Amino acid sequence: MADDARKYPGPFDVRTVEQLVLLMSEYELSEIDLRDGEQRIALRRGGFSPAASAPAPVEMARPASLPTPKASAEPPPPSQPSRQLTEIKSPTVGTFYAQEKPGSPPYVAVGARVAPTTIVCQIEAMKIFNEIQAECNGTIVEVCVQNKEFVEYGTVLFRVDPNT
Amino acid sequence: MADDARKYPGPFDVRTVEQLVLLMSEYELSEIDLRDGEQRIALRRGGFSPAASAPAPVEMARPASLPTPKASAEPPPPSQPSRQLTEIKSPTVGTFYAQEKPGSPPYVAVGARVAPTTIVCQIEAMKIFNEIQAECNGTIVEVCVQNKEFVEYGTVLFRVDPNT
Amino acid sequence: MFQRILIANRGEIALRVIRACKEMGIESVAVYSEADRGAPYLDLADQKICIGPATASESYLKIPRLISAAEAADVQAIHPGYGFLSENAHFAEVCRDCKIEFIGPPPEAMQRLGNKNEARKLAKQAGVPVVPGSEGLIESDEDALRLAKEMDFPVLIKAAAGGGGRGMRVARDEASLLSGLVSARQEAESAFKDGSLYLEKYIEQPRHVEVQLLGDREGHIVHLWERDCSLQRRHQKLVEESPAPNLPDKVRKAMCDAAVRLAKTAGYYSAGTCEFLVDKNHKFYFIEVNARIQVEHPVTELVTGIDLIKAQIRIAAGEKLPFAQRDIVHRGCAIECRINAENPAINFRPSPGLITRWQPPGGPGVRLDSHAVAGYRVPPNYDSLVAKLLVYQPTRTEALACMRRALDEFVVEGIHTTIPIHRDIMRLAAFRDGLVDTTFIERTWQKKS
Amino acid sequence: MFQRILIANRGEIALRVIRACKEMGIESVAVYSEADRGAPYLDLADQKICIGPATASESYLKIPRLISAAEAADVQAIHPGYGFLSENAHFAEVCRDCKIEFIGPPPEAMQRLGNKNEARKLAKQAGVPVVPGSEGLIESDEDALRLAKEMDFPVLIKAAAGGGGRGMRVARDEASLLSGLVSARQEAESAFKDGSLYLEKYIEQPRHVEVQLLGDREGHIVHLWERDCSLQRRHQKLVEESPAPNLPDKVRKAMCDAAVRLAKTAGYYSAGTCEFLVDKNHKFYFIEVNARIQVEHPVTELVTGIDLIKAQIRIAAGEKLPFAQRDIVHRGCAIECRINAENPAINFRPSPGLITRWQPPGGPGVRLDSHAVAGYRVPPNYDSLVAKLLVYQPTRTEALACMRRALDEFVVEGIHTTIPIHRDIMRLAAFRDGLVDTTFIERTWQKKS
Repeated sequence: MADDARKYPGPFDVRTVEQLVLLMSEYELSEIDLRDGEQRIALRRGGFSPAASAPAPVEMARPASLPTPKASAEPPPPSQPSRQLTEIKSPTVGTFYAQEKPGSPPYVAVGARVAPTTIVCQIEAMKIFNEIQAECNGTIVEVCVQNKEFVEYGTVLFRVDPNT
Repeated sequence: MADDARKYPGPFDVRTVEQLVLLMSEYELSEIDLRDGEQRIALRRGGFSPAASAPAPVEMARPASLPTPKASAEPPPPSQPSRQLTEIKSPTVGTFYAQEKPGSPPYVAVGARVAPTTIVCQIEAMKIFNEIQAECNGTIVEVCVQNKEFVEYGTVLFRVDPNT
Repeated sequence: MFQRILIANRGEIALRVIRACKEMGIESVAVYSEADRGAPYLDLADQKICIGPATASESYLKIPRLISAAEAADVQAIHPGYGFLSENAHFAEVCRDCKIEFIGPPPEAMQRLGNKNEARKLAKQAGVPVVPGSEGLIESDEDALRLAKEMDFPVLIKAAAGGGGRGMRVARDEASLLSGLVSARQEAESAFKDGSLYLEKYIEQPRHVEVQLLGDREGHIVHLWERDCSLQRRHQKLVEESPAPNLPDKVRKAMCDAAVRLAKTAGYYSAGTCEFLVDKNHKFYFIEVNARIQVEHPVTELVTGIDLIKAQIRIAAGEKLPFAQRDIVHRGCAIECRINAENPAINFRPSPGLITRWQPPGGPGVRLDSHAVAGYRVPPNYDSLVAKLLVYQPTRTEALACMRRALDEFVVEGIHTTIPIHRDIMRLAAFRDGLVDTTFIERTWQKKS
Repeated sequence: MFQRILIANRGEIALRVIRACKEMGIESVAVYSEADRGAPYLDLADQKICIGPATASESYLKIPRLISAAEAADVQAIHPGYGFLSENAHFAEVCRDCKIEFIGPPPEAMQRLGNKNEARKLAKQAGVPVVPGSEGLIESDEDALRLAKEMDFPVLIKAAAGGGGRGMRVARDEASLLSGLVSARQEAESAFKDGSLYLEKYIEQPRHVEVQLLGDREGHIVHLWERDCSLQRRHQKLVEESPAPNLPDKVRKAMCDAAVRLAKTAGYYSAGTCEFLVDKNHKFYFIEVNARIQVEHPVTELVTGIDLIKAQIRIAAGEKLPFAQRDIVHRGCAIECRINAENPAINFRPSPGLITRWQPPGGPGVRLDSHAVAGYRVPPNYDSLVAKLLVYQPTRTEALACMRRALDEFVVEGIHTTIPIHRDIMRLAAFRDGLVDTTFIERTWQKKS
């Protein structure tokens, strides 16, 4: 708070957990249970068998419905992923091209049905154009990047509704 | 979760937790459970075996000489204080003398009754002998230091049972 | 050499001395008050002794308890650090009486230099320029007018019994002198029940430049060049550096030589600092000698490669200086930022408390002297210094860049610190150009906030 | 000068380059794999780009992705760090083709020096002593006997297609040579389907001493003195220092001059290191050139005061070396300990995971290069180096004392590190006396555990 204005932390913010653990250790706390809507941080200390050599008895409970921890989510995905949708992510680093060549129609648009082998875009890296396949079934509900936008590895390109 | 009411702290706000913990520690609270709609802060303190009060069960063993912040209680008190007993602590730094001069009987021994002005020992610093008064009522149940032992500020000299 | 040393201090300077002892193979005995109980740096000492409650007068300033601890721990010497008892000649004498070496100058020199008038006399005797002044109390308005013309306006009217700026007036001409004498006398009368005044030349926008000295008990005294500590806030140094920017080499050398002369005249040994004011024309005037190690001593260690704490210990143990003046080469540029637990946004209010995150900078050119770690609680009882961040680079431009980089890396949470203002200072054109004087922050900074 | 640089690396060396860029006013672009996502050092860069999954071959080694990121970020240069693509001449060529400056030597020199035989030829051409050898395959036992007598026993039998010690034998006399040829040939046949062998002089208990080089594009090449990296475990350096202890000054100078000659012959520029073996009689033999910055480069930075990363960047930008050989003065003693996330108690098994406490040492003479902080998770995917702890002191004795002190202060929890074994090493009489060779740990250490 002094130097580094930070956003409101989520349960997967390891530093928040660490600070809580420090507090627990310092003040002999045995339990902390914090909830905020669907998010929860629950920590319990002590009351374990002395043989337990695990890093620290930090019990992280969280609702099963939340996205997997994979470190706190960073740049890509840029927008909130919807639970039922499938994401088509960039498998490489480069420039996103929505159509085969200038003037052509886009490979896919919102509403288009895709199959696993449907080409959805091209990504250019070092003058080489890589055709990207959908690798899933469904209907495109969102095109997440602009034509000619630079995409990182893992950037979400499209969202697909698999149930249609 | 980052609603407009910015000042009102959320459960994952470590500072809020810290302040609560400080309150718990200061006023010997064992439990705090705060709820506000979907938000909850629940803290529990103590209630695990005293053996588990060591820094924290971390994986790496390291020499005891190394620094670790607030490594539980430090030198004085050297032995476990009993809750019902009153402690007479050294108000200064120096050498503990149990008797007035060599050959004299000790000022007090186990079983002796003391009043607040009873002289219980002398502590010598820089050739000056300071007479130490009991400053409490009761019966001496333990003499915690040896004659001529060096005592720090706060070293427990005697334990007194105030109920006899 | 000593087998065991007691450190009669706390915080970063206690840790600094512990580190020196460890490297020299000397056992260290730390003392602590109840406010410092559990501080991690104490565990680095070979022994630690609780000497009293948080109140300094009952612990770090309590001579009998310190001596008692020293005798119990069977130490041969006491390092006083800075502050607390470090410039207390009586403490040095008590140590001597108890046959414990005081790691500092001899009490006689401390006493002489501790008295402002005496120090001024010594300086004149050694041919060291002092701030021109009335050399005594003003007897009449005519007397004052004559003196003021002699030393040139502006002049400073000061109360003999004064302190804290009370009974002090700046006079820029005859009229303001006469009116200033009246009001200063009244203020001094009511504040100190003593209306006597004296006059001093007023140095405008002065720079604070000091010379590091080191002398052994055989009278060999050398200087370790200068430090510029002009960047201050309310007489508290914020930034120190060496060499002093924009100081002509001739002035620099004359100042260093003057400091050595004064120390010799005073019969000084151990480490010490001779402080000067430098005016716009690079004329320098002696202010005082700090008869102890100073907070900013690492600046000098970086540019000379000489460990001042180890040198102090060796000198106290009777060793001769292992170098002559010509061996002490000044290389590169060092800057120190004092990181205090203060909130610059609320008028630098002290900000003690639990440090929840402590991520210090590292990499090339960075030195950090600090007793703080994550989980350390800064006690509210003592001064607010939590770290000294230093950089060392070949040139000042590079040192500034390195300091900016290091400050940007430094993350502290749980307490407020002066890190943000140092980030600003290091980007100030006036600081970059070496144009800062001791009034700079008051003149330019406070207006901003 | 470049406006923006991409750093094609990770961990401490990426942070090291970010720091140099910041101090030079150059923007830095960090790339990262998914295993490094969220690492705190990435936030110090001006931009960060995810280039692939944890697997290095799909991220830090994937040239098209790096170039694509470099082009998208519009950088003028790429710093390859050490490891990964740093010695890949093809990568340097691709950079050149894409009009991006590769911050390193020219691809031609990399190629020549990257080939062992070619490098050996260049060395001979430059009059640099190489380990005597058969200069080709052994054709018969008689041939081998004659050669062995020429170069003096003991000799080393090596498989031409060899690696990892397979097909390798030490022969101390004629009988062991003849039997060794048979068994080595069999082993090489079965391991590599190629039984061809060659001979090399076997240097017993050699020291590893290397010379730091720096050259600009106009052919000016200087050395920055040597580093002794003899303390190794399974060919992994653990401790590096400068100057090399107990190395006669004549040998030291001859070695440094030889390295400069070789670099000139190879048409080298940028930073590079020439590695030598030194036998008991202080004879030195060229082994190889490392055509990149090295892990242990800060050792040289401390004793020369020259920032090697900044020098690399300036050279790549076309600047001339700002100093001549005579300007490069070696002062004092620097030691580096590599702190790896490994468990020395379980045969140095990697120990990745969450760092729960990270309390680095500080104070005088200490430099720490590390991307780790409390709360950082060391990924299991890459090398285990988490910190380089360095000390700089006037003498080696003082440097050892300072390193012992610093190691004792260093607290890391959550992962295992090599800190405990460094504490032991710094207290070893053999290390203190500078009597360590590259086989020391294997000969003396492993027995202990």
